Amino acid sequence: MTPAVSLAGVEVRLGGATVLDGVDLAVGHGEVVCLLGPSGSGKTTLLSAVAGFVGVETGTIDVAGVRVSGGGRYVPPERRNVGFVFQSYALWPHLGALDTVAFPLEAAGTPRAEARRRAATILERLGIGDLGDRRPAELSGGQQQRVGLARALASEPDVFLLDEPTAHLDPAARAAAEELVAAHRAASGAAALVATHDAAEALGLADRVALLRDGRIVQVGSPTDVYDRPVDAWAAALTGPVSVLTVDMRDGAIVLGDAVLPVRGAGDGRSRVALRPEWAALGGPARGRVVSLRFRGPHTDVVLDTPAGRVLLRVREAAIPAPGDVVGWRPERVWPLGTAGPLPE
Amino acid sequence: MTPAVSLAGVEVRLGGATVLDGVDLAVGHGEVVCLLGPSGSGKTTLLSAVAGFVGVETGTIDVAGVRVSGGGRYVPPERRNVGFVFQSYALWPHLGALDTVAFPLEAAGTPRAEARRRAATILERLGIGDLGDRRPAELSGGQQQRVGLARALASEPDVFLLDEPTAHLDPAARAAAEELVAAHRAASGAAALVATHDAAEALGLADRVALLRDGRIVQVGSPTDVYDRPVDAWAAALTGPVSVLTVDMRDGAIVLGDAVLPVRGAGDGRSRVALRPEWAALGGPARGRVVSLRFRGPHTDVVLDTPAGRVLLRVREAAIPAPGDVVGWRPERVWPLGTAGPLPE
Amino acid sequence: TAEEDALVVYTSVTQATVDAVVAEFDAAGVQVEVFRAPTGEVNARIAAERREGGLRADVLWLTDPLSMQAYDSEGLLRPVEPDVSTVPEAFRADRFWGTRILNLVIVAGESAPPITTWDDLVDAAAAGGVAIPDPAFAGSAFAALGFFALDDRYGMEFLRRLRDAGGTQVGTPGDVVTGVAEGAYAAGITLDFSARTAVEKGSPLRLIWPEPGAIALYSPIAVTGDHPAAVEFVSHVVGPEAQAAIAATGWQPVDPSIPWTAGGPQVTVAWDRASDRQEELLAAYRDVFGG
Amino acid sequence: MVLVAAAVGLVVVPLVELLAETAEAGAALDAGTGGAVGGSLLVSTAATLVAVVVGTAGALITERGPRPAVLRVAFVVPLVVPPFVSAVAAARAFGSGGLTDDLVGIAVPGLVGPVGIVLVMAVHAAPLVYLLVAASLATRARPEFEAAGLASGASPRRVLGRITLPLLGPAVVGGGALAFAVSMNSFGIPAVLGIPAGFPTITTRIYGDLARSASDEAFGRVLLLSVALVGIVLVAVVAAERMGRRATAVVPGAAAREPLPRTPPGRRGRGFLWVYLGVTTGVPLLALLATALTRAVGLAPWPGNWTLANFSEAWSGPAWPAATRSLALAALAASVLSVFGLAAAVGARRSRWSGPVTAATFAVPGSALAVAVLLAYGPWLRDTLLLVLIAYLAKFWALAHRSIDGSAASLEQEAVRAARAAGAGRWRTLRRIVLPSLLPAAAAGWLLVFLFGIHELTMSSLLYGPGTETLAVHTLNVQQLGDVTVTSALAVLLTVPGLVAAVVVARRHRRAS
Ligand SMILES: Nc1ncnc2c1ncn2[C@@H]1O[C@H](COP(=O)(O)OP(=O)(O)OP(=O)(O)O)[C@@H](O)[C@H]1O
Ligand SMILES: Nc1ncnc2c1ncn2[C@@H]1O[C@H](COP(=O)(O)OP(=O)(O)OP(=O)(O)O)[C@@H](O)[C@H]1O
Ligand SMILES: [Mg+2]
Ligand SMILES: [Mg+2]
Repeated sequence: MTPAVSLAGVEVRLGGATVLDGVDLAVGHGEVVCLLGPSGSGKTTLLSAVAGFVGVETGTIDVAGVRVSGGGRYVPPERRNVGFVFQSYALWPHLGALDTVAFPLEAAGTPRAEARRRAATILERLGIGDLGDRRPAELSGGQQQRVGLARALASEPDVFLLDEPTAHLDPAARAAAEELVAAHRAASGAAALVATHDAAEALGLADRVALLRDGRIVQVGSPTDVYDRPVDAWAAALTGPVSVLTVDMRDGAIVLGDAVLPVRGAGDGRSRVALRPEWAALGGPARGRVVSLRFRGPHTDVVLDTPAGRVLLRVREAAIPAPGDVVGWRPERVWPLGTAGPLPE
Repeated sequence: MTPAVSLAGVEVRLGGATVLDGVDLAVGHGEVVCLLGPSGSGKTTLLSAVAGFVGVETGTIDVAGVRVSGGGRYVPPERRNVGFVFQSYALWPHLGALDTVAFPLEAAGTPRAEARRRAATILERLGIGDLGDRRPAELSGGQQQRVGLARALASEPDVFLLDEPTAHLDPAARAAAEELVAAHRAASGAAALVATHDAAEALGLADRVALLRDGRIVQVGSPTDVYDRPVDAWAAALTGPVSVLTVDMRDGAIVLGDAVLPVRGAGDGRSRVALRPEWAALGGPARGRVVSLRFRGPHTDVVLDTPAGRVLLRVREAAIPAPGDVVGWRPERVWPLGTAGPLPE
Repeated sequence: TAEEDALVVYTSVTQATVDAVVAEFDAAGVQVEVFRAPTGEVNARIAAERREGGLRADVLWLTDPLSMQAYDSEGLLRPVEPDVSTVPEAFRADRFWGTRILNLVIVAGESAPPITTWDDLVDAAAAGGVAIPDPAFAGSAFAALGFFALDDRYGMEFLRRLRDAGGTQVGTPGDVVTGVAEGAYAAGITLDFSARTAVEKGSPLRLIWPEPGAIALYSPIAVTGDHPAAVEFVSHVVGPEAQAAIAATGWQPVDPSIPWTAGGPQVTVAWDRASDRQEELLAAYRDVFGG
Repeated sequence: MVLVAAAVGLVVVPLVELLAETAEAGAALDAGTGGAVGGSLLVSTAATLVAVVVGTAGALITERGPRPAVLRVAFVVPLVVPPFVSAVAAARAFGSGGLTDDLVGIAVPGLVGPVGIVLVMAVHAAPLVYLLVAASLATRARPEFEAAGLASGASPRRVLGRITLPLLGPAVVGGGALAFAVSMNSFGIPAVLGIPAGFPTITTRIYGDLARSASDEAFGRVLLLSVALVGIVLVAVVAAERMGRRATAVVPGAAAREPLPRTPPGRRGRGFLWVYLGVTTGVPLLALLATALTRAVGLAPWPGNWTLANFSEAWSGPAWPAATRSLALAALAASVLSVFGLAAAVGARRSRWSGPVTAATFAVPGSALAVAVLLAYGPWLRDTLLLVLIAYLAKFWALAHRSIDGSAASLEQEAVRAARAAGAGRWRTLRRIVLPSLLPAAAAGWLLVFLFGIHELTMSSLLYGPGTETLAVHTLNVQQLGDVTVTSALAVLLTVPGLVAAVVVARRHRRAS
């Protein structure tokens, strides 16, 4: 079966700079792929290229098996059947929410009354059913974002292109939005390509995650893949909280000062390793001094200064030390970082 | 000492609707207060009222002890010495990043060269030092947001008014931004009022958190206050992941099926209680069926169906059950919900 | 088609006059198609049509002889022989003939000193200004320049004296009447038709027929196409019915036998000389009045 | 595609004819014509500067204040008064021996002469700048940009200079270009205020050459002067384009939802504006009305001398069918050109040539343009209304194009993208998304073309044929009789459709914004 979207060797230049550089990516039918990358890495540009808002320099883009960009072809956005949620909403200033959401339906030939009825249902489900008459200028940021999302849902696309669709949504609204997209995908088999900078969101939402860095894809894999086995320190930091330590390992054990601790994932020799906060715990033979604490609700982030480097731990409320305390800790698992990419600032 | 900002009985109407309704709030010198509220609750409006972009219907606003709105007085925004980060950035389309950030400095009388030099430093620290020539249309969303933040920092205000300042920032950029604001506040004693819908951010950043609901403040308190002791179910859900269960309690223990479990916080009689995910663990005498799993990186969210209601637990990678499994669990702590406010959808 | 059969007349003569004259001719059974516009537009249209493949007009009926003179020297006018016996010698040329007479006269406001001759204008100018229509703007106004400049009794010197005393140039003869009526000028040079209309409506003005005479110029008509009725039309315009119609619309008919309350003596302009020296005269005039 | 065809048909063909004929006529500029070119350049440049300042200030004061609709209409009124009427009224009101001279002994020095020409021209050109800037204010200078400036501690004045005005740049520059072209083309004003002072301009020179003499040489000079006009205006427009392009910046993303600052708009500014409008528009209009109501010129405008006879005389004969034709033509031209303007705005690429191209024919004096159109299309369309329509379209394209272009430059690219992504084709996007956002600008453009259309005299009086007489033919008939009371009555009548259109447009504008 042909993938819903596939990019091959896509290069995009904007204002003289290469913003996407040889991107290969395929999204299967019904699949959710999250584009995870820091600000400025090219997420929006990639989605724009798929939608047809920007042309490609080299490479090709196929949607549902049809060449839409590249190789001398260019299919305009309105014939790609995509549903786009814009990072900046791109709502029409003169149209009320209901008219906005009804717009794609009408464009597809649905009679006006029916289009508005269906638009009302979508707005209702997103919790803004009573704001149908409001123009964007009369809506809050999150309400605008939901109208933008509703518009994309209404167009019943084959592919959702969602650019940070929940950045301005509170958890409840976000859950409602995610649910609605999921329901639509379940019903129609639509694929989704979601840009986000929020690792937790990407890992929770995606079937696969693609890590984007300066316009190149550095890793693609399942959420656990990219979280547990990042290709380098940069990828490790992007996908979640992590400490990168330089340690000596010996026969599956790590040497930390006097202590030799058997640890899952450890190899041999001196190496940089990634340590997720949940891969270690307070209490143990290794020593560290508490540098800072940050209350996060369900847990508190504790940063320790250790001979191997700074270590981030997550501690539940029961036993929180104070800054300056010297405490014991132990790693339970590490991931050796083969290639030594730079850490993101 | 007079507070940096104080609002008393502030009511604001927009387009005929009451958007803020009797808001009382004070921000001390050097204090960070987070306004936490769902989309549409009035966060932006509250900040706008403090900045002077909207007038107040009744009530008064004082900044640094000076009456700026209400009681027949209106001090225009440019004389309130606030630094505003707009939710929609509000960057000037015709100015490059450097000129934008230098603008408030020049307005304050700094010579042009010096202003641009200092602007460059701020951009540098936010990780966009090389984008000084770019106009907003040539910047990514997160880059624009950082320029907006830099502009507010440059104006060296007495009060920061930050409207979802990090919604489009990846964790690294967000950390840099938070650090910079903190550094400035440490140096100048400036206060900050930060609007956000992200509970984790609010709890980690704020000295105090104010919960906003439909234009009213429902609770103000320290992060642990609002997290551990929410005034009602709505506040509990707003401040973080929570399960609300209806349970029978007896002498500090909870009755769950056959099991009677002593639990911190439990009282007497039948009642609704809040249960944070970290207040319970897998393994234990209580029974539940796994409904759904969601990988979140450092942990996996597990939802159990139990006779008392749905329970959300956070599980580390070691022992993750599969959907459909019947598992044991135990609550360790609960918070009885006195007033039974509605749950947010 | 019927349209091709029509006799095409290009004219800058006032609408009421044209309508009256054509109405009389319609009786002869030939369809007449009139294009009427101010002189400038008529000239532009003629220029365009000549470049586009030929003038469509069969008859040209203009306000003053100046443009006609140019068309004649460019060979546009047909050497035909209509019945023009009623047209006095002074108001005709070989290939075009006068149809009505325009008189440049003096119009004076209530405050003006007594005026009887053209020379008195100098005193009037000193008393409260005199308005002169711009000769660059209309052939009729050019007639005044032509007359004064070429007549030994006046010469350019007369215009210079007029300016020094307070003479001012304005746009058209109509503007002169307006300016004098409103008191901006004590007197001015204008067409008898304009002055008479204003006086009849009640404007505080006097129409003065100066010594040695009003400067008379004529509206010429000529044949420029080969429509069989063209010559007949010219004869008609100078014939008794049309001449009476012209008189009825307020203009002096060229045929002296048609009843017309003449205002007094007339002087004429040597049009051939004036036309030849047009640019030179205008340049000399600009030296005096600017523009 | 259609636009390119239109550009060829309406601009290139006539211009080529014009140039070919000019080359053939082979006339040369003499000293006199040189002086005329200098005179035109001088007064037009000065008038443009004044108009840009007045129009921009007027737009800022009007649009940011309460109830803008009334002021909006008032500001457009100078366009419904024929220029020569304003010139005459200005001379009578403020000249030496005029109203203020008689009453308080104050006369504007040099009113008859370059100073007066500049002032009256500026009054007539200011509405062009005003309309463009006002339309652009709605789309480009969004309130939150100013809020951000104020919150940065900048004074309102600084925000105006550094934020608002630069954002309005393209509209200001575009309005300036139009103002310049209109001033260069103005005939009525220098005819009234220039001739008595012996001040030459290109247009009065052209008129004289055509009206007095029919020689080939004079006609050649007319063509040459016309080409000179086109050249000068094109240089100005291209320069303006470059400035405008530099100032153009796409307004990025995020639909604004920052509330409006409640800063009360300057009451003093509005006061000034009313005085300005009273002096420049109220006085001429009153003078016009007084003259039209008076039995004969020169009588005091007391009730004893009042009559309606002038009106019935002005509206005699075939005035009604002519007026119907003119209104229809003007409305049709305005609609077609508005569509052209909108089409250019949504075109895939906004082209560099559209500005200068449309300006080129706007610069050609009516008589020369009519000749060119007649040369180009006469063989097929001679004596039809279509020929007049073509001339209107060619002449007034710039008015619609500029009006819409100024706002389109800021049309949010993302708004269009969003529509396309929602499955809407070009046409639907144009109709549902682009058109409504550009409506204020399109309405302004429509109004301009309509007003210029109903007041156009030269072209339609030169191109009409049997059964296609327009109001212009009638107007010129009336004018030729030279009776100022009747002419004034007609001018009063002619302001009516313009005023109605202006009121309608101002109301629509309010609803759209
Ligand atoms: N001009 C207006 N007319 C009517 N209602 C308005 C107007 N502007 C805002 N509102 C309403 O006021 C409420 C508060 O808006 P506000 O922007 O302050 O919310 P917010 O808390 O910032 O939300 P978000 O997180 O989505 O940005 C919203 O429900 C919004 O719909
Ligand atoms: N018109 C332009 N000219 C030059 N560079 C541009 C232009 N538009 C975007 N860029 C650059 O391209 C890069 C990718 O931009 P893009 O918007 O795709 O980033 P993003 O990953 O979506 O970031 P964010 O999370 O901040 O939205 C950025 O570095 C940006 O500065
Ligand atoms: Mg982006
Ligand atoms: Mg908000």
